[in-house]
Amino acid sequence: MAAQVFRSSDPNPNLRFLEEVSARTAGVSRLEMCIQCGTCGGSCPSSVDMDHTPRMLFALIRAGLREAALSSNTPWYCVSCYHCVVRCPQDVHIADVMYTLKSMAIQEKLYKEATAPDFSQTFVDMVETYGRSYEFGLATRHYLKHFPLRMPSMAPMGLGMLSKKRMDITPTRIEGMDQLKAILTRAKELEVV
Amino acid sequence: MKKQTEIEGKERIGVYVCHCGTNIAGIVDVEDVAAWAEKELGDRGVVITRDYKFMCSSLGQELIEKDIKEQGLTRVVVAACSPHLHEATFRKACENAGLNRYLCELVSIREQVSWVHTDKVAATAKAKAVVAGGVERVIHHEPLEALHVPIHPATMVVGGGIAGIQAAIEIADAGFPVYLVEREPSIGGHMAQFDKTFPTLDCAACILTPKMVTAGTHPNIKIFSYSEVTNVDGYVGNFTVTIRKKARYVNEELCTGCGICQEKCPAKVIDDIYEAGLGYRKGAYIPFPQAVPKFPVIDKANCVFFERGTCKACQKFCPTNAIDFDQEDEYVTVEVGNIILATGYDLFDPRQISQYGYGRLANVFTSMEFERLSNAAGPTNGEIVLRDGVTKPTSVGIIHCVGSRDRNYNNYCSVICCMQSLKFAHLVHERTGATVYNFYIDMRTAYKEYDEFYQRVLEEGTLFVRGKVAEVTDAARLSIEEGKLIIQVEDTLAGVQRRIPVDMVVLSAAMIPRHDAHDVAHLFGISCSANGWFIEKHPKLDPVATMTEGIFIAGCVQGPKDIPSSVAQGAAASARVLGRIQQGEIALEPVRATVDQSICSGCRICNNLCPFNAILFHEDRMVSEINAALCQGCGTCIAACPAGAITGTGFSNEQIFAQIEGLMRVNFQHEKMTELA
Amino acid sequence: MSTNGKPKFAMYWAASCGGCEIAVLNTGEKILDVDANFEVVFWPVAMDAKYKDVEAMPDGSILLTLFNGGIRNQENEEIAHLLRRKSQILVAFGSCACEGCIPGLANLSSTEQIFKAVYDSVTSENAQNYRPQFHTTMPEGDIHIPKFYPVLRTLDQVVDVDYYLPGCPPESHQIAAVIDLVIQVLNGQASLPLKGAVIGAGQSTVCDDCPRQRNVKTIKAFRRIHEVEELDPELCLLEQGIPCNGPATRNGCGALCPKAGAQCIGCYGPANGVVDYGARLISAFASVIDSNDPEEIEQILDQIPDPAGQFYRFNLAGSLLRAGKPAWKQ
Amino acid sequence: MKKYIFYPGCAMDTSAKAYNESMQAVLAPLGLDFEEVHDWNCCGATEYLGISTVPAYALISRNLALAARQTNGDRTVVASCSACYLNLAKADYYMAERPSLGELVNVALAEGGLDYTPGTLEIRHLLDIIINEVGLDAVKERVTHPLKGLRVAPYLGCMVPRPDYKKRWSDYEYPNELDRLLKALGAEVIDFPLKTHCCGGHMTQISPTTAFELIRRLISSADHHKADVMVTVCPMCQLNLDAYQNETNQYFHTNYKMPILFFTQLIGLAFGIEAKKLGLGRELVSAREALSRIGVEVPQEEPEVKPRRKKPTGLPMPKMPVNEEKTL
Amino acid sequence: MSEQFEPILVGFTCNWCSYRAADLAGTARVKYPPNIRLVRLMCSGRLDPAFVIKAFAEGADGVLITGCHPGECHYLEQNYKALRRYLLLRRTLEQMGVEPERLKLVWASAAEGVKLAHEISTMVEEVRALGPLDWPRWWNENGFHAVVEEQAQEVTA
Repeated sequence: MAAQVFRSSDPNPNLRFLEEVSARTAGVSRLEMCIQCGTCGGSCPSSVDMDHTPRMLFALIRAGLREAALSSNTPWYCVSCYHCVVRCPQDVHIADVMYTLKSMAIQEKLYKEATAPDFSQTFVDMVETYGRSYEFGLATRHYLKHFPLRMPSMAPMGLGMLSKKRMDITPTRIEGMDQLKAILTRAKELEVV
Repeated sequence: MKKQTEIEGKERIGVYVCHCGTNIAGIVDVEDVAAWAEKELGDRGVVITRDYKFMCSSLGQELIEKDIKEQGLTRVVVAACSPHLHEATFRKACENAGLNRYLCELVSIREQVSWVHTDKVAATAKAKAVVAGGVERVIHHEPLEALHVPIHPATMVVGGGIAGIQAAIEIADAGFPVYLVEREPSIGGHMAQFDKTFPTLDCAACILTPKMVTAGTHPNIKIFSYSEVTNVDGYVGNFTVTIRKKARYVNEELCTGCGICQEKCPAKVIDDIYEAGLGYRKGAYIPFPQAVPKFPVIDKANCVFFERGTCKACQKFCPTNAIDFDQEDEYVTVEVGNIILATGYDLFDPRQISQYGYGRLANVFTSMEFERLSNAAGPTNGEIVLRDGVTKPTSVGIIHCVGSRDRNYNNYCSVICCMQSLKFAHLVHERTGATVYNFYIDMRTAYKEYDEFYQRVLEEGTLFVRGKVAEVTDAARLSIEEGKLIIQVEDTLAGVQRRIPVDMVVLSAAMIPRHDAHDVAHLFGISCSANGWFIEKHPKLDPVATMTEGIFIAGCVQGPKDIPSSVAQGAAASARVLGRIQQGEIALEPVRATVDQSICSGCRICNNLCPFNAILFHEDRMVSEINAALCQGCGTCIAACPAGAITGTGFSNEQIFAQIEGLMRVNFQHEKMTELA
Repeated sequence: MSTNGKPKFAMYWAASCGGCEIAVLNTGEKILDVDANFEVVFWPVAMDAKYKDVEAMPDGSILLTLFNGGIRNQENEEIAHLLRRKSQILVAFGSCACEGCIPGLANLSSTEQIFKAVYDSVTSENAQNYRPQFHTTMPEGDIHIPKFYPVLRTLDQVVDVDYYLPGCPPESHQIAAVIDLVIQVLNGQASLPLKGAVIGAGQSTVCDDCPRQRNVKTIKAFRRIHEVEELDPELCLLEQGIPCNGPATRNGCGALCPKAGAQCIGCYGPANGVVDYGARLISAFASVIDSNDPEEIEQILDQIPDPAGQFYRFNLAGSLLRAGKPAWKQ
Repeated sequence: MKKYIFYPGCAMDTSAKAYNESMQAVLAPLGLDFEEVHDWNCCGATEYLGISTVPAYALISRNLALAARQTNGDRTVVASCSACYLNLAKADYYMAERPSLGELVNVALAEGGLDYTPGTLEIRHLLDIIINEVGLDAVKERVTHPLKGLRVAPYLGCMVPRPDYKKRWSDYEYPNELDRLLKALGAEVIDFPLKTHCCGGHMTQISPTTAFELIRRLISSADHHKADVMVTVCPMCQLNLDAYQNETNQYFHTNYKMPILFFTQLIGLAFGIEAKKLGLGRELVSAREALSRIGVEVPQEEPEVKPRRKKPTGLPMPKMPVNEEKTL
Repeated sequence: MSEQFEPILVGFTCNWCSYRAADLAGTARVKYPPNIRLVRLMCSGRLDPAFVIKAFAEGADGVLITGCHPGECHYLEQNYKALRRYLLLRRTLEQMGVEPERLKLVWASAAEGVKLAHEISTMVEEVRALGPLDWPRWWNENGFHAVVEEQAQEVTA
């Protein structure tokens, strides 16, 4: 069921931004219910790295500051730990709102730092190609692009993973790849924008 | 099987259409409505129609009175504002002219027509329909008399907290008997547990105990302590209430309250009630020194004699031989005319919010625990110390809204927590000099002297952090956090997450309805809101009455509130009761259901539809009957009776059917045709 | 026909099954009293008679007419008007005339649906898909058969009715009692009840005559009789979840069905003053459902698969709505 | 034998091979029979949802549709990985909460000849099945080698107890299920305050310093409580805490050596199953030293480094006046 | 007729909540279409299904039943009885050819004037979209014959 949308005669179309975020979120976001108490920001394990605490981000959304909200790094630092979700006194589906903001930021190319969007995209590419994740391919492609300097310190770990047979060098492909592709192609057409 | 309108109109009906200045006349063509009614409803018995600027004015009323007298009207329809405003006015006018007051019908063409519609033609059409509905309905009105019920002069007050004590004393002072029933061994309620009261900081005991003593010694007050109400029969004016006096194992006639039994008793148990679990009491105990009544109670579950069969230390030492191990629960029945429920609240158990660590982290306290900790008569003699009983905290965090304003627990505001937390901050400062933090979502200090108190606490240097605390943990990340409780919170004004190490955390826990609120509501035939608070008759205009006549509520049982409000409600409830008693009887609206016993076949469909237990079933005659004094007139049984054996005054089937017919007499097509013509 | 001075009696059969006529026969020797006290002038099922003979009688010349059956077609309607004119006392006899009864249930269907059921079902051989032609032109001239109306009406929806004698069919002992009463009136030993009264029935409902034990009612499930493993022979059927219409149905039958372990289906119609029989049952049954949860209530209501049939089996034509939309809007 | 449909997820064949091996080894003793969802695909982890909505839910729902087709009476699908568990449960829940989403996903699934009605399946985590279906009594009966003397930090991570759409767990923050299981195995279970805190998730890939801090918090707290091992129920948690522990140590100049094991490995050990069959030795931070305390020999050599112990700095816990038995 | 169809709705209100909500809508001058006519009952529990049937039989195109929110009934729990009756009545009416959308149950507290106005507006539009119900005026002399004539026209047409 779509969240209740109040169509008032507001002079500032940006105020619709909250409605848009809500409408694009899976489930019912309840974003309009936020009382700015800060439970989310207090709970967040990675808030120190964020431009804005989640609470502030919601205030930006409410204020209709679209660009500021979508270019915030906050959603990209969300680790999906769901602490804020279960603690939120207003039952806002915070983690899912973060996913929505990420996808909107990608669509409008408003993210400031490409590491995280690239990682997600690479991961998704692998899944769309093989139907399974492909860690070796993912890791090598991703690290070479974003953390070339980290490679040396990573090497022992990578070797360990390989020697302990915890990483396959070749990808696994599912049988129903055609079926999956057909489903995803149709799903992309259906994506409400 | 005949259509209603075929029944001949024998009544002489007057129709009065009010302009209400331009409130109605601005949208509704009132002259047209009146003219239409005269012409189209003549066959229904309308003999006179008038429109007038202000029907409710004395001139307007006189108009009606004159017509009744001169034109011999037998029914009156007034089309004006909502019946909730002026129904009584026009009924009175009818009565003045010698017409039974219930032969008048007021239909709303202001709130429900002129104020909500903009199209004048459609609004006028609707006004005609509404008038026609009223005319059809009023034909079926019957002359009725208000029901008069005598009021027993005695009153029962349930709950001996401050609200109940206040109510009892007010009524007793006016010279009428009161039964005050209290579940615990002593009256006093939660207030007896507090040390100081905000915002004046006067000592709770100093202002409460004189009132307790007054109640205890008042010739018009009979206290049933350690007692509970088990049954309520009857109705307003004539309740019969059964009280269970739990066995104290102490003969109240002989006991002097000397306290030797308590002293000698070898059993020591945690006192979960008065000491909020933070202190101990004996198996034979007087809950606190100023208890009223002064008689001790032997707690059977924790008595060595009852457990093992030997001991009887109390009996051996009792100087007046008052200990009676053979005592049994006693049931007492009393007659009262009115009942005031002041059963109070429970404290939210913060163990449910596991991230605050209460019950797991030793130095997390509830607000009630802190009250006992700071109370000079408490387990630490007023020393504010950590759970180890000795260490003074150097920093204390006070968390607001614990279990309040949170959809996961209770979505209402508990009203008192802000002020209570400010009081705690002040007490910590005063007694320990520790650094105090208050964590709040919104600071709510409405009412007299409250915000001034906030200013004072700010001045004292309490640190305020605006943010709902995310978690309290003992998992240190930095060395300065080691051994401390860390309060993790977003300081929403600074926009950063903070981790604040403290020694002690106090949780301002929510006020919640008593655990057995629903049972109590059911026992007294009143209703609870979804949250469990008792529902008042009107949230603004009738805050201490309930939908059940003769049952009043006062204090936190109606919703979270502070001491001044509780006292005010106790006094207000007693004023309502005293008014009743002094009148000697009460007139009830004659909207009631009755069973035609010649049609009733005793199918018993209606029997459990009545929440007021007004429907009795006569096994011998196999018929149901409605007790008119208990009936509140909702009409549910009338609608449910499969045989059509139940009828209701004021809202009978005939009246409603006729009104529907009248309402449907005008449709938009008609209106358009007349417009064209 | 002889004119022996005895008051005249008529009985007519419109849209109904004929059970009412059998019920009259079932009064046994009482039928002789009718003969002894009345001159039977018109009773198509019992004696040969022509409508024109009735038409020839002076208006008001028949003292008592028992009219059974609903008004389904033009013929029913014409005869109703004819008998009304000729009779002093017109009695709606039996459930069909009083409230439509089973034929009235056809008011849920369109004329075409009714014809389809009659002329196209497996029991009829009608390969050419014939339908009644109300108007046929033959060399000899135009032939008409009575018009079939879209909606069945009760007798009092067509003509003024003096008394109602409900039941499907009316119980024979009740008929006998009515005959006795009329004879007593003829002999000046009793007076007629007020016009519009229900005669030959009780003033209360079936529960009054039902011996089953009754308690406060709460219903968690509705069940059909064969779905109940062991029916308590002493306990109210409704309390056992069986949708018994007894609480809303006028008594007079002596609670025959519930006594025999079957639910009352409501053939004696509503109690005095009831405006809509079905509404009474809907309200009563729904009120005692033991749930406040809309989903659970819906589940319980699923156990009444045909509510209109359950609540309006005998009363549809006599109800406020009279007919389902398909019947009047085709 | 209780039969369930099982959704393993990608990690079970690769990084969490030890989880898979140990799970397979204990299934039969626990009376469980798992049938893998045929030709399952990746659930999209936490990545796909941040790119798009309908495709992400369609990807997850292909698995639900396949599983629903495969069920035979029992509607339960068991997942061993937290992220997989959450994604499957989330798709099922949100498609019901917002039917328009369910409709769109089904339009997409139809392209592959599939369909899924939300609410058809019950999505449950392996730990939930062991606690609530097998039962602790049955587990205790099987214990032949109690893990006496092994101090364990029970670590659940985030996505098992939260957001917990169907209220299957005892608490969002301090659930007791894993504690109870480990106690039943005879281990000494520490009251681990961070038992449901974050392991860093995908931050190890996109913002390592963020992840290192989160890893440090967990490991240092477990170390502070003198845990011999940390036990997890999730491949991602194990990977982050195990494989990135060394890098974390380098970053913070610490020297933690906290072995990270799967709960199924400890079940296996307590049941007396051979260490090798339980995938022991695949961990990068060796559990050799820790497990030797209970007489278990971990195969495969690794240079031994003694775990460094910090001195305890916390104050002793004051006694609670109410010594109420916690509902553990 | 090219003109917009104006449905007529009958609304049953509870004296304690929805009738007061309607009053409040008036006091606050909240606008809603004039197509609804309200009947005041003491409680939604007074709602006899016959009232609803009567309204339809008299020509109403829709019926709105309103009552206190669950748990807030002024007579404790009578609104639940209204709920149960409404659910059963709706099924029965559907069998008679009355679309379920023509009968609606809405909870509105005394404070919800705006909500009630909104619900009325919504329902008026919904019923407008359904078109007239136009139940035959059986009680009228010509009610039955109008049906017969209409159908005769159908046959000839």
